[in-house]
Amino acid sequence: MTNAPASLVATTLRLVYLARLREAFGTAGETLVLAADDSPTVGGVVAALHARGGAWAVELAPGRAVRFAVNHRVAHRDTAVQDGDEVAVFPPVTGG
Amino acid sequence: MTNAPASLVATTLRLVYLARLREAFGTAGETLVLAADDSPTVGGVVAALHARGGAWAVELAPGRAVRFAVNHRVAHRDTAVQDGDEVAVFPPVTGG
Amino acid sequence: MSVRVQTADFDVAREIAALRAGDTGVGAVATFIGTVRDMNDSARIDGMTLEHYPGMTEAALAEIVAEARARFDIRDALVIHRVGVLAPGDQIVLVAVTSAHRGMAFEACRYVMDLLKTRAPFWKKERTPSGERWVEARESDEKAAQRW
Amino acid sequence: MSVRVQTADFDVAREIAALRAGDTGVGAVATFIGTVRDMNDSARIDGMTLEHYPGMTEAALAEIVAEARARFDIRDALVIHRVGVLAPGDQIVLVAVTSAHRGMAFEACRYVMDLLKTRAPFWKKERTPSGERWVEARESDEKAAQRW
Repeated sequence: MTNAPASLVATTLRLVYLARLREAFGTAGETLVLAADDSPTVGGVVAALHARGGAWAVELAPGRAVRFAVNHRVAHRDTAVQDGDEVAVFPPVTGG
Repeated sequence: MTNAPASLVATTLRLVYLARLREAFGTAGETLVLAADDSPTVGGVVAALHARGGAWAVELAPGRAVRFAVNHRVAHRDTAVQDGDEVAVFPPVTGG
Repeated sequence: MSVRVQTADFDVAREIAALRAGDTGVGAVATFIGTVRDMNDSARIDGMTLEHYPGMTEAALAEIVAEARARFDIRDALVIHRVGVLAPGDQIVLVAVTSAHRGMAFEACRYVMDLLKTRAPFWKKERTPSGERWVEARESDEKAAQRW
Repeated sequence: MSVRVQTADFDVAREIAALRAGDTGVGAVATFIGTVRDMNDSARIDGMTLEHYPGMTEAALAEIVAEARARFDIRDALVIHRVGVLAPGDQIVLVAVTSAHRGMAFEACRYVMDLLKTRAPFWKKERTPSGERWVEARESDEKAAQRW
């Protein structure tokens, strides 16, 4: 099975929640294992979180402004994720 | 004669020369009496100075970039001058 | 080029002197300082807390400055952004750009601020008389960044 | 609003602090500093002397700042321009503008500099290895001022 495509094995990700979303989710982050049949993308992560219901469903509902980074770089829902990646989920930035 | 128009009496002006023009004219300023038949304008002042020849004719020749102020306000050749005015003649500014 | 995230305040004169140090080809220095206002969206602001995303912040700021250097004919640039607890009147951010002539310095300084506002991971939480609230992103900031 | 012509150097941090003093409605401070370069038009510059037209200078700067205040939504503005003998690296001019938001501060700061360059009666005389020379006005400065 060592030659199997990534999408057929579980993907372990480090999730980071920031600012308002950290407070809404009640945690600064967690380890998430994407199942082999989840999309190995940021969108797949969002779908897995949204499926939990509660604050997750509210904050990640379609149309809500949510931003992402993978390994500290700006990412979008179609950005691919790999085993070991750090995926950050946060509101639009308001610095400066 | 107290009701005569200004253009029929002599106009005494304080002239100020600055920067490169001060050096070219060899003086920081002078008192100029515009004759009654000179135009009582900045252009009249320029004509009177230009008529002296030498550096005056060179620096005030048509086409040379020269700037003017009357009583510390930006002026042009058609700006009127009155007895007692301070008329400055200088090159384009280069501050900042 | 230098990018710093810090809780401490900064002295703009000292920072500009360090940025210019030894470079007498500099003829223009454009700077921008963002400060904490005492009012926002009709509410009195008693202060704010700035949160950021360590690691990504420095990378995002460095990338923005690198883009400004590639895009404008400038000599050097500096960004300092504070985090933590701030009071009204406090300095939040400094962007300083040096160049030979003023046009490029102004443009690059504004570019860095516009991109920082939409791409650098900072979040402001305001303290008001009726409690704390997260600042909402402004549509005008998005438009300012898209202008470039 | 403040306008100063002086031989002494200035400390930008102190000047900004004084400009902002007591006004916590300020959210943005845009500044520009002009400095003496060591090269101009391919000649080495050993220094320069700045001459001005006392009386008119202050009036011209005050008028430019008043125009900026009428045109842009700003809170305050400061112009300091040095005169006399300066060396490469020395500060020449400071324009600082405070406002609630950054857009107006940037615009007004640039406006004041663009108009100062064509309307304020200052003249630079450079010292080069081959002697002294008066700086010629730049066509680009005229265009920058006409843009407004």
